[in-house]
Amino acid sequence: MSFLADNLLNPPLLFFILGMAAVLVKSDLELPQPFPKILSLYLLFAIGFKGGVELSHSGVTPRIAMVLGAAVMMALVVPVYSFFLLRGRVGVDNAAAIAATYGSISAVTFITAGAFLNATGIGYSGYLVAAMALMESPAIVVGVLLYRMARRERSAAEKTDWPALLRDSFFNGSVFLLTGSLLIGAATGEKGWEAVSPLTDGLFKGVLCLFLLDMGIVAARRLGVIRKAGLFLAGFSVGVPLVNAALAIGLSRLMGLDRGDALMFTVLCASASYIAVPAAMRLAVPKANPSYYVTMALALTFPFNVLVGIPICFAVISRLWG
Amino acid sequence: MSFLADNLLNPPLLFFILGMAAVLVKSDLELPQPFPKILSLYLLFAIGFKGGVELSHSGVTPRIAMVLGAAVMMALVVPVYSFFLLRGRVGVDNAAAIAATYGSISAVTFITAGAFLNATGIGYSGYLVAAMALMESPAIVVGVLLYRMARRERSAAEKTDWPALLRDSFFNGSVFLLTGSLLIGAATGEKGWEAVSPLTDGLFKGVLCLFLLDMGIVAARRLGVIRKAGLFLAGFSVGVPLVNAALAIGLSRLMGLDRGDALMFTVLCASASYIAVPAAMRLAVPKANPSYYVTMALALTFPFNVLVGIPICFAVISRLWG
Amino acid sequence: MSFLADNLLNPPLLFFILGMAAVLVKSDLELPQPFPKILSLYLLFAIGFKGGVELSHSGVTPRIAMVLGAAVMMALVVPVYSFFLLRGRVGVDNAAAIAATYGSISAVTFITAGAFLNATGIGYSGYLVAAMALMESPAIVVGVLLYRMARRERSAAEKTDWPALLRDSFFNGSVFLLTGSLLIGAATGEKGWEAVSPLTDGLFKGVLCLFLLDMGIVAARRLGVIRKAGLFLAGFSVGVPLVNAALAIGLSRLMGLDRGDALMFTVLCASASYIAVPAAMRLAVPKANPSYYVTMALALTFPFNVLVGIPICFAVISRLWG
Amino acid sequence: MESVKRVEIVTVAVERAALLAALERAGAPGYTVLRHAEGFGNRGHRGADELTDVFENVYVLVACTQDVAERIAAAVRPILNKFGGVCLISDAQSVRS
Amino acid sequence: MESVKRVEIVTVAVERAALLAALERAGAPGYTVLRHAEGFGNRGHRGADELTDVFENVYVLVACTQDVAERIAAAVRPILNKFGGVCLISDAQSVRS
Amino acid sequence: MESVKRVEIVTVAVERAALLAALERAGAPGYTVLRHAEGFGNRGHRGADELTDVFENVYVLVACTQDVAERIAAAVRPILNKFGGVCLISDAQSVRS
Ligand SMILES: Nc1ncnc2c1ncn2[C@@H]1O[C@H](COP(=O)(O)O)[C@@H](O)[C@H]1O
Ligand SMILES: Nc1ncnc2c1ncn2[C@@H]1O[C@H](COP(=O)(O)O)[C@@H](O)[C@H]1O
Ligand SMILES: Nc1ncnc2c1ncn2[C@@H]1O[C@H](COP(=O)(O)O)[C@@H](O)[C@H]1O
Ligand code: NA
Ligand code: NA
Ligand code: NA
Repeated sequence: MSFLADNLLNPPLLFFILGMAAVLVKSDLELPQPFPKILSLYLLFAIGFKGGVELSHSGVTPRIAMVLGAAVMMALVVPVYSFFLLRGRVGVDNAAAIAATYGSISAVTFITAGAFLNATGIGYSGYLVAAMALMESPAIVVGVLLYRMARRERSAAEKTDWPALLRDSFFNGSVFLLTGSLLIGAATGEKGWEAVSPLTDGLFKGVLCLFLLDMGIVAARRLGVIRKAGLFLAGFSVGVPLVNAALAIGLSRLMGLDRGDALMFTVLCASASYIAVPAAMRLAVPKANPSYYVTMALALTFPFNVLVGIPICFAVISRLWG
Repeated sequence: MSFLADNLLNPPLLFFILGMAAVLVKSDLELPQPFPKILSLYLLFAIGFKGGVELSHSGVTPRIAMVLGAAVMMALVVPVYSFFLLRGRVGVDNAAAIAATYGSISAVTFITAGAFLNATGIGYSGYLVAAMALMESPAIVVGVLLYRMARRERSAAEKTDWPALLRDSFFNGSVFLLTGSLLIGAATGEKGWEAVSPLTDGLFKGVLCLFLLDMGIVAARRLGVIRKAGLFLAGFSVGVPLVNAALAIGLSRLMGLDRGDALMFTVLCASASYIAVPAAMRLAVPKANPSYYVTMALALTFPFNVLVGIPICFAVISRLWG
Repeated sequence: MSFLADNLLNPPLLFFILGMAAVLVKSDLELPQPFPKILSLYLLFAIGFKGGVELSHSGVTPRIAMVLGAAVMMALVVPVYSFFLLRGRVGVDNAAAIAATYGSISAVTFITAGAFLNATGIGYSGYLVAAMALMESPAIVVGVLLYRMARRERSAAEKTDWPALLRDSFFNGSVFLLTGSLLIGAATGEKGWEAVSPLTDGLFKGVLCLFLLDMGIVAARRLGVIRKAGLFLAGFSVGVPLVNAALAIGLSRLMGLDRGDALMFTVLCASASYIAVPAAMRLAVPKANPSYYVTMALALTFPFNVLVGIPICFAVISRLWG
Repeated sequence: MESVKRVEIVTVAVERAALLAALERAGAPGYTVLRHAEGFGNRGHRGADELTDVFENVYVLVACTQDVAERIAAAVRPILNKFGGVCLISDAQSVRS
Repeated sequence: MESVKRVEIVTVAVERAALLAALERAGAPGYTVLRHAEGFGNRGHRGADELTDVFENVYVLVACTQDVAERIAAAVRPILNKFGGVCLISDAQSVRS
Repeated sequence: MESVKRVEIVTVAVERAALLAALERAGAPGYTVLRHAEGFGNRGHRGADELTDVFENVYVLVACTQDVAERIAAAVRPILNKFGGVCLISDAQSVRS
């Protein structure tokens, strides 16, 4: 279990725990709004730009296209099986919202995994950032489709505003900034990188510490609501990411990814969205209860992944890859 | 036209376009307030400090004094001719406000031109930052003077609060911070520079990307209002900067500036203010319509200058200077 | 007096003066909220992390333990003598609040002293950051204890909510972040430092400039309220820090601190809190008037210390230490 | 002074644009918007401390005639039903030159 | 439409959590909170431009029944006495489906 | 409980200082200020998303006597005429100890 302890000596992780501790001891520590939103925009900008610059070196090879395809496939499959697992227990609305949540991804989990890898001296390829951008939206559409199909018979009156939904899914602020930065990074390459890297690279880890401090505060505050979700959903929040991780590790092996890329691909599949998806669900499935799906993603799956999931996946991958 | 395409491979410019695109596709991307204001304070602080440090090296030579004089002269002349061009068309109030807008300068246009120059491997002298600081306020005073003269006969009741106006013109936040940073940079020289340059120099281009992303969003949102302004004002927004640029290029040649300095001087003359001037005009000429003058400066002249004006001016200067 | 002039050529100091000047000339310059709070969180994070990393090198030696003990002792003694000095003049409530204010510390004064030292080429030891963290809270508790003792006879009804008070004293946001960053810095050592130092070290001085600019604005705005405080309290705001500084210099000599550490220890004792203490006093001694204690700390003691106190103390220490 | 209706609406922040468009269609002569409102109601606590706007509210104030107020009420009701919130109508005097 | 009481409270920001808890205990069916209010009153100017929250206020709006409004008034009074601020009660019509 | 007038004013943010000074001169016993208000009115949309404060509004609430309310109305009118905005006066009960 030493890899778990190692993970905990990472400054970003320790700041996450510090944030949780602040709530526990009822400290009034908080990062005033809109500072957390700004940090989150910064992280998307930085990770997108970097990924784009690396893509400009590698180009899009058939191997890369295959991985991107696999990523989108996972983003489509996960919400389907999740939905059928859930609908009997929590109703169609919540099932659709939770399914979308787990099909989509969490950029901060990805970034934290990158920092973890980095600390072990391993890197990962830039196209995985493209995979992340591609995985963010489709699960939302699948979730809403499943919801509409299950609802069809009942309410003809209630109608989904598809243009608005697609806009919210594909052009929502975080997806848009990530994709835009990726494209600009790819277009400007090494020259662009030189210009922005003191901001996007130099400060990255320090900013991640501050952001995870805030995530710790927000996650711990939400923990109080978890009892409402009940044991089944709590189990889901940990179990489904593990299943998805197992699938992803298998796929990575099949596709011949190296250890770093395999971990990052796995983390994408295992993570759950708490930024893009809730925003879309409010509109498309307004009766789904955000106290369920946001709390699960933010207060259970995210901490589980960053504290335990990432090092476990890495240990498994390291062992399998030999 | 390859210089136009080159300009577009600059990351800051691409982020400006990304911001416009976000509005176009109705993405909800936005930099939450007061982040844009903070970025703008940062840019003034950084550019001012740097200019001051360079001034501390060069000192104020007669040649520099001459250029500063020419800069102030342009800031006085441009609003006068603009006013008489405009008053028949849009009335005295709007004419005064627009005149002041085009006589004053836009720091972000200046900064973007600096980044453009930088990408071509050319620098510019620090005293041009002093020229910028000197050009920001006089046009405001001229605009209001012209307005008072034209109005004299009609309304004796309505009175300009000159102390407030002068305060708003010369001590308004952005002028004050720019000038103050310049003076502090000049006073502390190389030693001060060492202390602050990781912030003011290292991060500069990256921050400029984020700021132009916001400018793109704001400019595109304002574009909707442009129809109100009509064809005459739209033509003015592009034509007058070109005329001013031509004048400035001529003056630069006369004064024997080198290519980099000539471009920066030209950009000062060709740019229009959307921060300092509107703040002062609200008070002094409250009946002028900000939908006109702010929209023209922000949604037409600024994009025109950064996308097209700067590279064109540079091409012309490069050709003339041989 | 050349050391005073030298101090004034420090960029952070000059920005403090620029902020005061902005208020004087009625400029509308301001750093929009919550930017100043963010800068202040950044400074605590950076200084705490750095101190922790250095502590991870030195460990806690008996000598360090002794200095930490002396620091806490000063934080307990200063409010006691201050209280008895004050209660006859300003009543029990205000006396308690002011006493706590002067027993506690101001992180920004400490940081400014660090930048001052740095400019003279001298460093200081990381454990002094721990001393700062330890001195922040005890004075609050002492102040409230004195208040309760003096009040006992009169109002049995009015009761102090001790759990809330202790929480506010020891877990208030700034204390918590400083201590947490210190511990994380100590835990992750050199490796953690590498990850975060571009943010925490590279940008430190530049950020300090911006923060002091805001402090200058806030302090100057508060200066208007100072007449209310009267001559006695104005004298107290300057005299008591000087007395505390003299005591601290003596103690430093006794404990054999080197020049840098002596200055920093002295500055801790001489500074007064305007962040942690007022927050706690509002609750515990709500009838104390913040126009007194906040104004004294922020608009008199802070400017006095950064402009005059630090260089004087350093001159005295340099002479005594020979 | 002129008698007017004060209409106040609180609802989820993500519906801001839709709400304002509805107000303009209903003939509101103007409105004032305060963003970043927190709240509590049937749908639990809405914190304004999140990374997304989903848990944020918006507060809007409209001064208008009785007529327009009724049209606003009708326009706002489906939004409140779908997304939650409140709409209060009270009386006031408007100071005008 | 249903007749309700509008209760508005302004007090110091550091008491926000305590105030909201008191409102919930008094039976408020909901409330809306606007932070970062500045102000002026018996305790002088409160600027919201400080480095601490001590000089900041919070504004809270509650729509409720007459009954609950009275209980809120009783719950809020000691807070106002200790920390300052105001509490206003007025009449409104609530638009509900 | 005491009957008071609630005076609400919305105008351009750049006039904040002048407005507050006018309120104090008119005898307002206190006021509460909410900055960063957006809005719409005769002068179009005012976005609060700009780089300058020019397109931002400020909201001010005053609880006062009828008398003071009238003096405030008189003091505010020229500001509204010059810079735009609204001023609403309504009735409320003030909870005081
Ligand atoms: N009775 C109330 N008084 C004031 N604000 C309310 C009330 N009920 C709901 N709200 C506001 O409307 C939002 C959504 O309400 P709800 O849909 O009931 O959860 C809440 O978060 C509050 O900001
Ligand atoms: N008459 C009033 N009208 C509106 N707000 C008030 C009034 N009096 C006090 N306040 C608000 O309550 C806060 C505290 O009031 P006080 O305790 O009287 O200083 C002030 O800073 C204002 O925000
Ligand atoms: N009828 C109204 N109801 C609420 N707020 C208004 C109204 N009319 C104007 N305002 C506010 O006052 C500001 C200036 O108004 P105006 O001068 O009419 O453009 C607007 O941006 C709104 O914030
Ligand atoms: Na996933
Ligand atoms: Na110009
Ligand atoms: Na002290």
